[in-house]
Amino acid sequence: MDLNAILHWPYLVPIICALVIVLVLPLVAGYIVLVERKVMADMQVRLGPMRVGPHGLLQPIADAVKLLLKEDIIPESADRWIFWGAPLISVTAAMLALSAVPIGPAFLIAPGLNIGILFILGVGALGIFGIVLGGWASNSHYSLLGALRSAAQLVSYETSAGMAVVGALLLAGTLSTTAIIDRQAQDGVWFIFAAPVGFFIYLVASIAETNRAPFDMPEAESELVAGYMTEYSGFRWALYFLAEYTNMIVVASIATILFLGGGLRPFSGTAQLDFLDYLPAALMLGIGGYCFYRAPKQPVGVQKGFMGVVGLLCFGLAALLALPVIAPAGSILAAMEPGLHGAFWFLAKVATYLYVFMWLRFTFPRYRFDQLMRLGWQFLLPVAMANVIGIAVAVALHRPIANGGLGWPWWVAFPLTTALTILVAWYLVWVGEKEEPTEIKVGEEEETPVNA
Amino acid sequence: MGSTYKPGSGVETTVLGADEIILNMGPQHPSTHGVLRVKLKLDGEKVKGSECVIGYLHRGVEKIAEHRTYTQFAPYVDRMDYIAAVSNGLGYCEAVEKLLGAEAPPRARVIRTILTELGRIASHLFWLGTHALDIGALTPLFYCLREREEILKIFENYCGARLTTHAFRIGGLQYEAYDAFEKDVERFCNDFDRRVDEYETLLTENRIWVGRTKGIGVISAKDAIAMGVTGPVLRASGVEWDLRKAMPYAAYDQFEFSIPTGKNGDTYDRYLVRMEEMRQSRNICLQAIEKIPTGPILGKVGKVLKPPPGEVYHGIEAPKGELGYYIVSDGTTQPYRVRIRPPSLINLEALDQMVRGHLVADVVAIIGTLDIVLGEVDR
Amino acid sequence: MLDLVIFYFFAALAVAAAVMVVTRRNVVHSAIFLATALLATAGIFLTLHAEFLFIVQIILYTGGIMVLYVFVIMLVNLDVALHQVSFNRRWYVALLLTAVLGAQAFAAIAVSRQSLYTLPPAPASALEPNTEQIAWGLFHTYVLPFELASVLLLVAMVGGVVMAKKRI
Amino acid sequence: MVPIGHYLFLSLALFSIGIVGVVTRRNVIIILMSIELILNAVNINLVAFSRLVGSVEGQIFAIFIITDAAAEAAVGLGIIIAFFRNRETVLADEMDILKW
Repeated sequence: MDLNAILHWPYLVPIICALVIVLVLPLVAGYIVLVERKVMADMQVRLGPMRVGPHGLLQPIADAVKLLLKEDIIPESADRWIFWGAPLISVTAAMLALSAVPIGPAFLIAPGLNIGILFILGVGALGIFGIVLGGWASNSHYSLLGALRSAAQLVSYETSAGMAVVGALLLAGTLSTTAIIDRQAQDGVWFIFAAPVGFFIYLVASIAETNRAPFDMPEAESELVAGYMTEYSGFRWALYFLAEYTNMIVVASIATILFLGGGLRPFSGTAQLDFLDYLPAALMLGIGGYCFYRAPKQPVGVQKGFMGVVGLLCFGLAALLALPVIAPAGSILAAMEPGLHGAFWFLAKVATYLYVFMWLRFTFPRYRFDQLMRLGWQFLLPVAMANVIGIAVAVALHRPIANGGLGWPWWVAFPLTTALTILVAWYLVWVGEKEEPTEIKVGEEEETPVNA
Repeated sequence: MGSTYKPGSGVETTVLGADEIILNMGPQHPSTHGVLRVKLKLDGEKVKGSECVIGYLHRGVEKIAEHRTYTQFAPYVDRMDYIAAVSNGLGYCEAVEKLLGAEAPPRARVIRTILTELGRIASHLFWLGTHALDIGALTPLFYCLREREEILKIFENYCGARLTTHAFRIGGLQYEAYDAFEKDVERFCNDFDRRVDEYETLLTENRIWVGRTKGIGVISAKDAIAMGVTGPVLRASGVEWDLRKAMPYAAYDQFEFSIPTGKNGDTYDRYLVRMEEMRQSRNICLQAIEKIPTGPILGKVGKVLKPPPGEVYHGIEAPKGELGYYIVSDGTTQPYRVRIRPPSLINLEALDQMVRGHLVADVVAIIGTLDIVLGEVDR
Repeated sequence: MLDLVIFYFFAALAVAAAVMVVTRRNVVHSAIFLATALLATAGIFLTLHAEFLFIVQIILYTGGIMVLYVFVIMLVNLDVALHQVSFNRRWYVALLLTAVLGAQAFAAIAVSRQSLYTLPPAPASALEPNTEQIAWGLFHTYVLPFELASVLLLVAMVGGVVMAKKRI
Repeated sequence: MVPIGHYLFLSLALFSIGIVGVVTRRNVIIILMSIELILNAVNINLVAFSRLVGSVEGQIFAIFIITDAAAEAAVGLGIIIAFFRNRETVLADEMDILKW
């Protein structure tokens, strides 16, 4: 087999992409944890991890080593095999879901998958098995309660998330991830502007689905200690954590694909704004420069050097992102531009979405379980349905007369239906407030006295 | 809600219905504020009964008192409610002074008032932070600790200790106020108003916060009085009862302040009451530093304390409620008996009634809102 | 060749998991193996170019129905069932009858074996684009059954709620 | 393309295993799960023939069957919960009286 044949082997690119995901993802998840801790520290007027590496940059690696070296405890009365395998289910499902996510036009494991979005949603949802089984196998009340909460929550919010996705799919007219992004490029409008309510619903539902605050009931540490993870320690616990953060990336990716234009640059269709192509490189240059500015201020020589290396790395990335833009059209470098810049914008949008997750987590108290259910079923789901209907109407209004539509301009049809949907949401809030606290009757208990 | 309190109610753990389980919260649990153990009888997630199991932190403080002189025992009381150690010391010192028939000089009394009110603010801040953390808001804790840190710095400058201060002495003060004391307190108070507003922007009108606290753990004024509940918990039920006004001690009769009360007696009202109390405490501090009299800081009580035989009860308004000391003297240098009425313990007795019919998540909120300190509950 | 390998992999997985489903004493283990069998079936669907059905199987069957099963299993107390006999007293009679039934069906297929093995399958493109064709069928040709199915689901939902609720 | 007969035998195997489960197990939940296996076997058949004749109608019916399975699971499990609440058992041969 000569080199050419290997290069044209159809499974080559998917396998490389899969390897990259499997190898790099744990590291990425670790660094998301670090970023989260840093963001949290910033919001809470403190510094966060500062010891391992400059500004705690090596903290994830230290954490990983610590978790790997810890004793792997399996409780005596646990169901050994399920306890052993449950975290694997969660991680596998989460990673498998990533295989249909196009990180830019070039990086995609399953290119021809014409059910892409459904695949991500469906396979990602399988992770619930890992949670429920892990909670059950631990043979502890806290774990079981956490697992059941988690299952109920995920199933409830998946309906709303699904409805929000349906709204975007109506606009796209296809299930394929790449085709959805192409459609947004053609329209020149990201779907978030056509369906802002849908995006909002998906945002809320995705937070609930990934068990993040303010919906982090399953692992509400002040109530259930750590929910389904209570009995887990060491590496298995780390696997659950990896699954959780991978799931966050997955839902952020779905939102990016459906609502935020995937790997598209902002205003990708406007030639006058092509200077935005330099933005990624400029950003990297800025970060690199800041690293060099901070390097002399590090306390230890090693850390000074490390900071310099990070800065150089950023400069390298800047060069990588800048060269394709500068290179003459038609050259190999220029051909790399869509792939590189697509990946950059995609990851940037995912990162922004994750930042919103963190921001909300550190701002809000936690919902109670029944409130969460009420929010999901009595507010989010009806609004999501109204949203689907609204978008369907808007699509019909906007469709050219030749195709059986009314041919209304875009800026009339979509804002109008969005306003109507918001009206529905407002009505639901109003109704909900009127009948709000379903008073918990203490008298109900009296018919069966619990006390001797 | 009618009065459903029955004395001696607990959880019958042997007879369980088909869907009922017993959940043990604690003693090792993130949100029981120490080593409280609550046995919950659950129907699904609904609480059908609860029973507090206490004593994990019992140190026999009252017994220790019988083998120490009056002066020696003073540091021990700081270890009860270690979040507001100053109040404990104040109560004890005043009780012994009452027993001796002595009185602290005016300067000492005003400084005592300032420190105690700062301690109250610190205690409430700690309560707010942990309470919010229990309900899931991570960030207020750090804001609260930031301000508490300022107070602890003042304590440290004053007496060298931050937590268990032992700041007072029977008959007055142990230390003279340091040079910048007034300035530090004033600076803190001026800042603090804005800080309380900051916490309120985070929580007061937050829909989730309101949803988690309104209507939760309701206790009527009648029940509260029947169970001897005191402090902010009582006031949130609408009873305007504050020992600082009702039976003024230290220098409280010299200052203007109001007693915030609630209407519904739920967790949200208790939150509002405590927030307002922090503002009032700040007002008291500001008024007090204006008129700290000059003079001695220690009254004439003698080196060896030998109170005449007799008994005394003295209660003060600690941050958590009425903190009472009942001391029996047999005329020797050591008390014959010291009985402490810890507010946390009495307030905790209301827990069972407050949690019934609520969910597990509310139990956490209610334990938080009672503002218990296990060091004080168990002594 | 690759086709066959993939088919046999999924088929073996499905059959092995199915056997485990009916033989395990612990219901949770049974449920896990059932989920495995269902996922393997999803794989089988994929080899048959039924992509949409593949994902429907995963979302609905594995992600929905199985979660429901696991949920209920955890609600009903398990420890008692673990110590009880898990099979009928006359299980061998049942097994025998099933074997006879299976043999009959086997024979039936085997008789028509030739035609089943030689019939040329329709070109794969006949099923493309899969999702659109199914949508067209569901919402056009079979719209009445579709609506009836939704009524069935509604009835089932009401029934499930009524059954499981403690006090109505 | 794998011959269609392979699929039929697979379907038969799953179907028979499902039948065995239904008739031999005592636990109602496992009986219900065995019924899911049977329905699944039917689905494989339908999809296999849909592939053979090149029409999606078999797949559409498979979707209907999955819908039916969902309905059956919801009601069946509801009954099991109601039964368990009253009798504290999930064994089929203990459900032998009409009223309790």
